[in-house]
Formats: sequence, C-alpha cells, structure tokens
Amino acid sequence: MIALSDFLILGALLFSLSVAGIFINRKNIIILLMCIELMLLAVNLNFIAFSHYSGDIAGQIFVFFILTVAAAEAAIGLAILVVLFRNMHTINVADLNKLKG
Amino acid sequence: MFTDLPLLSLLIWLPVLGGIAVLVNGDNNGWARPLSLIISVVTLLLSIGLYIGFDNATYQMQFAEQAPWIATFDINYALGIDGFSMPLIILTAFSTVIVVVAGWEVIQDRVSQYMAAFLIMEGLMIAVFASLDAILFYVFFEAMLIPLFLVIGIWGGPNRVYATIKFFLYTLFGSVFLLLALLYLHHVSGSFSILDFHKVSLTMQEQIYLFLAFLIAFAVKVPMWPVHTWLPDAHVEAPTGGSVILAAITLKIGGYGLIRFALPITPDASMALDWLVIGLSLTAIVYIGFVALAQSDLKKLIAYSSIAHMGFVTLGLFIVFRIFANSATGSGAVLAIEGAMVQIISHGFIAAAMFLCVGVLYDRMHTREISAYGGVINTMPIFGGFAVFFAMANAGLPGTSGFVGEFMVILAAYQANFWYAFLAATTLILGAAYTLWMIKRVMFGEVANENVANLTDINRREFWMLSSLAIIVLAIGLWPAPLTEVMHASVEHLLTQVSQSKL
Amino acid sequence: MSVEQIIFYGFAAILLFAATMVVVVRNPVRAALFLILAFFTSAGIWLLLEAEFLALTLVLVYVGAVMVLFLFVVMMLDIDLTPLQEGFTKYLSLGIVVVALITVEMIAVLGSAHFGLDIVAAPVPHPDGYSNTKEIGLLLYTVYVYPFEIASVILTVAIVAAITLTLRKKKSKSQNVGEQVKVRREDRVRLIKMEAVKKEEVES
Amino acid sequence: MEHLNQTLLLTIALAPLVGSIIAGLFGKKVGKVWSHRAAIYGVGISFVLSVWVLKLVIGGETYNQQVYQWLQAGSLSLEVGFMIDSLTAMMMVVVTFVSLMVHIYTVGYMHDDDGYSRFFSYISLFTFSMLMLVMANNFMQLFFGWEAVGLVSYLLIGFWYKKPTAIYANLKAFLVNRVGDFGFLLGIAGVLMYAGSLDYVEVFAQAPTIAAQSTELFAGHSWSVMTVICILLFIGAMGKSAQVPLHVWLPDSMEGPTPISALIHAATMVTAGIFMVTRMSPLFEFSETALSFVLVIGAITALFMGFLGLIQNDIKRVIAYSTLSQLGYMTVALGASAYAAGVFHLMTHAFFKALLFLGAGSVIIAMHHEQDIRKMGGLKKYMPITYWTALIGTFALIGFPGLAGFFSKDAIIEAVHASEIAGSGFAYFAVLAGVFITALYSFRLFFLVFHGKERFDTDSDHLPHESPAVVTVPLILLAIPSVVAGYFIAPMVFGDFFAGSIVVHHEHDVLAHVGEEFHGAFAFVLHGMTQLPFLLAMSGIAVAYFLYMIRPDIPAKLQHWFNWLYRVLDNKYGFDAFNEKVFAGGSRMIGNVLWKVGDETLIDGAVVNGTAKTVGAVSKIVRKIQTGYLYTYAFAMIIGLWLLLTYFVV
Repeated sequence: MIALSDFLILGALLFSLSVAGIFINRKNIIILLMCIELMLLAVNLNFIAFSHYSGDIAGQIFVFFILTVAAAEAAIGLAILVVLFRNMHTINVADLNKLKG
Repeated sequence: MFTDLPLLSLLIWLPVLGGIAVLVNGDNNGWARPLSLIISVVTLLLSIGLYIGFDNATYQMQFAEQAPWIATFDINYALGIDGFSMPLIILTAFSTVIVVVAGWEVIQDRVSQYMAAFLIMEGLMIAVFASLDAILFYVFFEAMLIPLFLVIGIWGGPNRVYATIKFFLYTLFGSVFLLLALLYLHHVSGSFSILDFHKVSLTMQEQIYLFLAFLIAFAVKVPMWPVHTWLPDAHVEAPTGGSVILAAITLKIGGYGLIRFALPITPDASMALDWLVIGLSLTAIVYIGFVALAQSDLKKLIAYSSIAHMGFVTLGLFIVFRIFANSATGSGAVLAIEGAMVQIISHGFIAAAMFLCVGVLYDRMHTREISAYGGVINTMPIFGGFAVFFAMANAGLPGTSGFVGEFMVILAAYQANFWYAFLAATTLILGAAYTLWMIKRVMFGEVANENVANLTDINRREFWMLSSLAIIVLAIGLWPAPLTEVMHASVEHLLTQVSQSKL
Repeated sequence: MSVEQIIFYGFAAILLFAATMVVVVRNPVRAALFLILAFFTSAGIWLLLEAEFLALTLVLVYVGAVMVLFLFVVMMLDIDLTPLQEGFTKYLSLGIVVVALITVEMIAVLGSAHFGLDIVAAPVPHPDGYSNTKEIGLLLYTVYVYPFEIASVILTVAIVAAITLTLRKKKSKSQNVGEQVKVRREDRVRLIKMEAVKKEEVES
Repeated sequence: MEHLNQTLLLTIALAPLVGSIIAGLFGKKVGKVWSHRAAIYGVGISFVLSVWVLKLVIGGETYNQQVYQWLQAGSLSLEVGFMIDSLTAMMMVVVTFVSLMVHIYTVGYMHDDDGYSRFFSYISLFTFSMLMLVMANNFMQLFFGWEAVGLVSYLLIGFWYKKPTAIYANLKAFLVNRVGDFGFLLGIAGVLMYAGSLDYVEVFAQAPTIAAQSTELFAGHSWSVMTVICILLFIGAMGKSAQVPLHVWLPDSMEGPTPISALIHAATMVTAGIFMVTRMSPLFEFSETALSFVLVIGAITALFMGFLGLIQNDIKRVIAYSTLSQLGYMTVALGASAYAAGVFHLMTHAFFKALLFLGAGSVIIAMHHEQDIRKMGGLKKYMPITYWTALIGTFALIGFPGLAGFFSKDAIIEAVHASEIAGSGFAYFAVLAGVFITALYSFRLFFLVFHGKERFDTDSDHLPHESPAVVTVPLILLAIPSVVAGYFIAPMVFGDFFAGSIVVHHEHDVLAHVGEEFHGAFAFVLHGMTQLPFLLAMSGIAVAYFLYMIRPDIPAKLQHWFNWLYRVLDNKYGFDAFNEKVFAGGSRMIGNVLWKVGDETLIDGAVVNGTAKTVGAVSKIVRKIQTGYLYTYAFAMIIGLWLLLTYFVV
C-alpha cells in the first residue's frame, strides 16, 4: 500500500524543485512562470492526497478552483509577458527595474 | 417645524452632495459660482434653523439622529448638538458663504473644483461638530483634511508642497493617537458613543494616557505651542479661502475636541496635568506674541496672532480646576469656559476677516511682504477703514468680539492665579503692538510706491463680504449675551462632569 | 511490491525527472515540453488517488490549453537566450542549500512519522458505479455554487484582460461621419493677422 | 422729563454717536455742511441734556440702572447701565461743553482739510465713548469707554496719516495706553475675584471685606488685596492720564490736529484716569500704600514734567507738558485723598487748558501752521481776541487769584500740606515748586508768542490776522468758565456736592481739615494773595519777563552753561530713548530670536524637519534592500518561508 506520506513527500520534492527553479532561473521569466505552475501542481497533489485519504471530496473541489485560477493566471501572465516583450524587447527580469528608486 | 426635519443630516449632506453637483457640472457653463453660492447660502439658512429651534434650557443633545452604520462593530450614524457645537456649525456655514464670495473673481482656474472642495469641506466640518459617535467623528475629522489639503496643494503659493505635507503629517501624527484612544475607550465602555465615553469610569493611569493622546491630537489642531509651526506655513501658502477656513474652523476643531473628549472623559487627568496645558497656553500667548512682532509677511503675522489667540481658548478650558480650588463659587469657571468658547467663535470671524483683508491686498499686489506696502489707505480709504477696524478687533478692543473672549478668560484667569492673568494680559500690549505696527506699516504713511498708487478700492462684492463680518464682530462685541445664552446649560453640565472624579 | 506501488514509484520518478529538467534546461521550448511530461505523469498519480475527473481535466486544460499557450508564446517571441543564462551557476549553490534545507524540513514534517500508513490508514476503495465526476458535480453546483460562479467570472475577466493587454490599436482608416458633420470653420481655417511689411524691411 | 430716566440718558450718550455715524459713514453723501451740523447737533443735544441732568442731580436725584444685560456667566451678570450722581453729572457737563466748543471751533480750524467729515465723526465718536466711560455703572463698561476713547485718540493722533511722525505717535500712544490698560484689566479681574461682581455699588459695598484679605503674589510676601487691586487700577490711570513713566505718549500726541489736543489730550480723555480713581475712592481709601503710590507718582509728574515745558519750542508741546504737570497735580490730590479737589481741578483745567489749546490753534492758523514759538512774537496786535483769551487761560493756569485755576490748585496744595500719608512731604515740595515752574514756562510761552518783536516775515502779504468767529467764539465761551468756575469751590470741594459719589475715610480727610479754615470764595482769594504759592507764581512771571522780554540773551547763556542739564531735559530724561531701545527694540529682538531660534531652528529645524531627515536617512539605507528586482523579492520570500517553516518545525 502507498502511504499518505509518500504522496506528501513527492509533493514536497516537487515544490522544492520548483523553488530551486525560481532560484537558478532568476532571469528567464518564462521559466519562472513554469516553475510557478509546477509549484501549484505540487500543492494540488497534496490537496488530492489529503482528500483521498480523509475521504472528503472538498479537497478536489479546491483543486478544481486552483486549476481555474492558475489557468487564468497563466493567460494573463503570458499576456503581460507579450506586452512586456513588445515594449522592452526583453524578458530578462534583471532589466525590469523600473520600480527601482 | 425644524424638529421634524433631519436638520443635521441635511446640513451635512446638502453641501457635500451640492459640492459633488458643482464638480460634475464643471467649469464650462459658468454655473459653478452661482450654484455654490446658492448651496452655501441655503446651508447657512438651515443652520440658523438650529439656533431658532435650539432649547437653551437643556444640556442634552438636541436634533439627535441615530441609525446603525456598521452594525458589526456597533458603529452608529449618531448626530446631535449641544451648546458647544451649535455655534460652531453656524460659524462653519457662515464662513463657507464668505469663502465662496471671496473666491468669486479671484479663482479663475478650476473654479468648480475649488468651490466643490469648500462645499464638501463644509459638510464634513459640520459633521465633525455634529457627530456623537466616536468613529463617525474620527472619519469626518480625517476626511475634512482632504479637501483642505487639495485646496492648499492646488491653489496655493509657490512653496505649497512643503506646506501641505507638513500640515498633513502634523495633523495625521496627532490623529493616530486619537484613534488609539477611541479604540481603547470602546474596549473599556463597549460602545462607540461619545456620550457613553463620558460616563465610563477609568483609573488614573488610563486617564493620563488617554488625556495625553487627546492632547496631542487636538493640540496639533489648535495649534498649541510647540506643535504650531505647521500653521504659519500652511496659511502663507494657502489661497485666501483656504486661510479663512483654516483659521475660522479647522483650528476650532482642536478646541472643540478638548471640550468634547479630553475634559469630560478624563477629568482627573485633566486636573492632574492642567499645569501642562496652562503652561503651553501661556507660552503660546507670550512667546507667539513676540514672534508675531518679528514677522515681515502679512499672512505669517496673522497666522501667529491666531496661535496666540487660540492660546486663550486652551487657557480658558484648563484653568477651571484651579478656579475650583481657589473659590467656592463657580462663576469664575463658567466665565473661563464660556470665555474660551466665545474666543473660539470670535476668532473665527476676526481671523477670517484679517485673512480676507490680506487677500484683498494680495489680489491686487501679489505680494504679502509688509515692506512692499505703505500708505495703502490713501488709495483704498474704504478698505483702510475695514482693515483698521478688524485690526482693532484683533487687538481685542472692547466693542468688538475680540475683546469678549479675552476679557472673560483674563477675568477668570485671575481667579486661578494672578500670574496666569498677568501673562495672559500681556496680549493687550503684544496684540496691539504687532497688529497696529503692521497696520501702520501697511496702511498709513505716504504712498510707498507706484504699485500702491495704482491700487483700486474694494468693489461691491468685497465691501459686502467685509461689512457682513464687521457687523457680526461688532454685534458680538456689543451684545455677547445671545451667543453665551445657548451655552449656559452645556457649560454647567461640562463643569459638573469635570468636577466629578471618575476614579 | 504491488502494482500500485510500481506505478506510483515509476510515475514519481518520471515526474521528478521532468520537473528537474524543467528547471535545468536552458531552452524554454524544451522546458515547456518537460513540463507537459510532468503534468502527464502527475495526472497518472492523481488517477491512483481516484481523482479521475481532475486528472483528465489536468491533461485537457493544462496540457491541451495552457501549455500550448506557453509554447505558442515562447515560439512567437524572438528571445535572445544568452543573457538569460547569466548567473545560472552563481546562485546554484545557494539555491541548492536553501532548497535542501526546506526539503529536509518538509520531509521531516510530512514523512511517515506523521502521515505513515499506521497513522493514516488507506481508505477503502469506492464501490463500483461510483462516479468521481458526479460527486464533484454534486458538490460544485450545490455547496460551492457561488465560488464556482466567481471562478467563471475570473476566467472571463482573464480572457478579456489577456485580449485587452495584447490588443494592438491600429489606426482606423474608417471615417467618422459624426465628426465630419460637426466640424466648424475654426477647426479648419485659421485667420492670421499680419502686419503689412514693406519690401525693404523684409530684405533687411 | 421730570426725572432721570433711561430715555434721557440714552439720548445723551447716543446723540453724539448718531452724529458720528452720519458724519462718518455718510459724510460723502450728506456733504461737509451736514456732516458738521449732524455732529454739532448731536453734541449740542447732549450738552443741553447734560446740563438738565446736572440740575436734576443738584436737586438730589440719582440714577443707577441697567440698560441691557451684556453677558451672563453663572451667577455673574455683566451689564451695560448708567449710574448718575454728582460726579458723573459734572463730568458729563464738562465733557459735552468742551466737546461742543471744540466741535464749533473745528468748523473753522479744519475748514480746508480733506478729512473734514471724518474728523467730525471721530470727535463725536469720542464724545460718545467718553460719555459711556463717565456714565458707566460697572467696571466692564468703564473699560469699554476707556478703550474706546483710546481708540479714538489713536485715530485722531494719526488723523494726518501721511505724516510719519503722526503715525509713529499714534502707535506709541496706543501701546503706552495698552500698558496702562494691562494693569487696569488685571485690577478689574482682581475686583471680580474678590468682590464677585463688577457692579460699582456691589463692589463698593464689599470694600471692607476685600480690604481685610491678603494675597501672596510672590511666595512669602503677603500683600493686602486692596493695595494690589488699587495699584493695578492706578496703573491704568497712569496710562490714560499720562503719569510718569507712562507719560511718553502725550507730548507726541500733539502730532494730531489742535482741536483734539484740546479736547482729548488736555480736557477730557487724559483726565479719565483722575475720574476713575475718584470713582474708585471707596476702594483706594482702604489702602494707604496705594494712596502713597498715587501721591508720589503724581508729585513726580507734576514737577519733572513741568521742567520739560521750560525748554520746548513747539507751542503745542509746551502746553502738552503743562498738561502733564497739571495732571500730576490732580493725581497728587487723589493721593492725598482730596478727591474733590482733584476733580475740581480737573474741571477748571478742562476749561482753561482747552482754551489755551484752542488759542494755540488760533495762533497756528494765523501763522500758517507754523508751531515754533521762536518764529512768532508780537502777535498781540494782530489777534486781540486770541491774545486776551490766552491771557485769561494763562493766568488761570498759573493760579492767579480769582481765576479758576487758583481755587483748584490752591485747594490741592493746601490739601497736600495737610496730608500725613507717606510721601506727602515730597509731594508738597513738588507742587509748590511746580507753581513756580508753571508760571515760568507759561509766561515764557505767552511772552514769546504775543509780545516782543515779530520774528516772522512781516513784509509778506500774509500777515497774521484774527481768526474767524467760529474760532474766536469758542475761545470766548471757554474763557468765561475759566474765570468763574473757581467760585464753585464752596459746594464742590468743601461742600457736600460729591457726598454721594466720593468716599473719604475720616483719618485721610484733608479737605475737611482745610475746609475748617474756608470762609467763602472771596476770603479764599484774599487769603491766597498772602500765601507762598501766589508769591511763587508771581516770581515765576517776573523771571519769565526778565529772561524773555528784558534780557533774551540770558536763556541762551544758561543753556550754554548748563549744557548737561539742557541735554537731559531735551532728551526728556531719556524716557523715549530708553523705551525705543529697550522695549521696542528689545521686544522686536526677542521676537526675532524666538522666531528664528525657537520656531525655525529648534522646533522646525530639529524636531519637525529633523524627523523628516531621520526618516530620509533611514530610508536611504533601507532603500538598498529594495533593489526593484523581482528575484530579490522572491529570494526574500523563500528565505522567509524557510524561516517560518523552521520556526514551526522546531
């Protein structure tokens, strides 16, 4: 049998990997977005695992909503990216320092 | 008939909504000025209804209105007035009419926004005086700053950014403490009603902290020495209308706050710390009197004189404890509080008039430097008459309203301590010195330069504006009884409140 | 080792590998493709957890729509990759240390000591005829109907926002009849008063 | 109107006010003629009715009622009301009479002035204020009138607002008066505290209880309350009645037009202090210390201000210093508890000093506004009426037996002689010496102006000539009481005319003492002929005649020999320089220091802007953390996440 902890640890590893991804790909905004998607995936995994083991379907509902919001986020994020690139001709995060005082 | 109407709500929301209407109407069709005038005059007429319908015999809140606002937190839309707030509301309504008239020709830029700012401010200020719910009070107390901030920031002088930020930060600094105090009082009393605050009993330590919070909040507004330095800057940069409202109403909120919050809620702390307030007030009177003497800018001079005059308000409010200690009869204490109130009202008219006079000169010469003037009375005789009259009122000449408050407070101060009266009475000399020296340098003498020679006397609009103020100043000076009558019951009630320990 | 375990570990290994590759590869196209792999495998794992509806949704929505969008954007934009690689190794060591710490801590919390089989027992499998989709649907349209509606609004807003953001305003060549009719003389003709100048002055 | 009633009294007070309003606010509309008519009718009505009131009061009537309640605070009620008794009635007649004369005179004097209507408005307003002052039945109204006359004085001294000296003088006058009012107001506050009322009758009724109390102004020093109150009140009188050291404004006030010098700065306003102290006699009687203070201040003023009159060359200033000196006499009388004598001198002085000023004004008109007496001389033949009236005024001033000034002044001197309170010895010397000095400077002025050679341009077409009737008629009308007013001495000083209004304690009652030897006015005159004051006055005239008519070279030599003394006198004992430097300069300096150092450097610089700067400095450092890069924030977030996680795990 697979224990709940196995799923949770898998989620944790997935989450850590995406965090590491944010660290090392700190300039490429596309990969940053992908890492965020991965992070959400890890979270979703946890939700579903808990839902399964506690027999409460509400967890899955939340995953559903997360998916919805994540899709929206991805759409807007990419749209912003496109506009950004159109105006700045770069997606390098290091160049996005307009807010620096 | 007036008791049937929700008169206070009308007084608050008519100018606010009217202001919005003026704003929406815009600058293009020339309706901004007449519309604003109509709204402000109607508000003034309605506010006179308060006087007519007011019952002098009771200290209870009158014209009360009550409705839940944020029920979750037990915050109510509770309004009501007593003898302290009613005259202030009328003063507010009157000042706004004057301001609208004063800005009639002078403001050419964004007229509708200018007028709307003042109308909205009027509603908010009336609301401050009429609120009986602490949070409601606080909201209006803060909201009122926004239009004033805009007025100074948009139509102000060259250094207006510094002045507005200083003004805003100063007052916000004070009101943070006010909010804390109100929240704490809610915690203790379980209500946000100011009247419930009056009844809650507090330990000495609680009272001291609350009192200091109130003092900081309202001392900035008054302003008391040493938190006064925002006022000269704000006045100097503000347009005439802004100065008028600032001097006539905004400062009064400080004195009103002390009456409404500090004295009745924390009577024991007020008594224990009265030396502090008295000391600061006397410092304001003497120190600021000297400082005013050294000014070379007309508006700064008047601003400083305002601070000195407001010193009488705080002095009058806080000498009552010493008077109680000194004499068995309470007439001295009544004299002190009513003197402070009369001073509040009278200063509203006189300072407004002084700033309008400066405004009249500034509109023509575009300078506030005293040295740029000289012999103005040669070219503007009618204006000169008004200026000398208001200067005399500012110097506290009997027969003008400026005398009444000072006279009452000095009489009362003697009953507290001879030296209080001694220091307070120096204003007789200092006040006359700085005011009349200014008048001498500006008004009298040979025509100083070509600019002065080309001055034209005041037009009909300015004449009516100044003469209406002059009539009121004279009327209060010759017969203050109608003004003080409305306060008697409230003052007596306040005195019973402050003389009962809450420990 | 049961079948379930084999499937789980196999899928988990692929998932972790794919995730690592997403993080490590330099080409965003390849990263996107690896991300698709990661979604696929996690969909498999979700099936193990009897979340069939969500597993399919994940594949359909993410792989089918979101990831395609990613690829589309990546390919559409002419991205110069070289500057984006800078500092890759510079932060690698720090990243690994921090991430390792987080991982260790998380595993310590989530490990078998707290969530092992002996503590949280495996649930009884659902009977035949059980429909995960039906269950979700029941809940979604009753208890969670308002959040559901809000989610739909969010999606709509997202669509509108995305379109508005990327929409390029083109100069319209169509004519506005209203403006043409409204035009007045002052808008078109400007009369200038000029001093009559003598010829000599002009020359000088 | 058989009896004193409110309508009658209100008419007296308000008639000049109405005249003032017509002349002032509608002067342009109604024109010059109707301006002065309105003002003169107003004051005329007041005068006639005042005489009527005096008659009723002599008939034994008194009046004390409120007109309206000004203010009520607790149990305290402040009212506006009238109190009419013999003192008030006498003052009303004097004020309205002199005022009426001055009004008429002004028609001629200010004939060509641009501010004609304005001037009438002011002097009518003054009459109203002065009437309010004397008719008051409480301290509040007294203070109102007190300040109102000060205001009108301010306006009138600065009437020619283009003259720098005039606007300097009016500011100075107002401020010095305010110093006095400062004390006066504190005195009123003291009265209120200890008597619990500001109504004369109630306060006076409480005088004995007040006198029994003491107060500590400085820790450890116990003062009698009555002394404190009386001295504070007297400081007010010192300001208004120009007693040393608050006298500095009066000579400068001569910058105003001559009619007001006569009305305000000689006859009426400056005597308000005397009136006030007399009115307060029930209080002052309880404090010998205060009386001594009054006496000494008065004596100093009477003597030393007389000296200054000796060296002045401006015709009006000489008379101004003589006014100061005479005010000193009145104050001395008050200090000696001879209130009736003081008030009597007030009355006679009002007539003859107004006469002298108006005479001086007449001379000034004739000399085309030249005021330097060194440029006059021999005017006798050009202007006989002015000459003779001035002669009467001068004789009255120096106390020539039979004229008004003689009776009043002699009564004062006798009273001081009889007084036994501290300082009376010095005061007696001062008033005696003052008699000589008065005669000397008065006749110096008289001889230099009217006798001797003409020191002006006699060839020109504009030779001086007698003034028109509007000027000379008031002179003649004022000359009459200057001669005859003295014969009222019997009822006023030694009789019981003031019985109801002045309170004198038996042990201070010097007038009763003097009165024992009083056997009618003529006997008093004959007696006076043999006394020291008369001899001193005569010798004063003789010395003046010798120095300025026979040997005009001697004064110059004296001036040369006693140069230091001359300089002291010329600098008026240095009061002006001292005030200018120490008070005016000092307060401006304090103001500047408080402003620049206190407000701008300490509060604004250190606290307000200092806070802003500290915040700025801190944020400059903190800002470095705020790189603006997304990954820095992400990094911070992750570190934070890790820290939180560690916290919860451990």
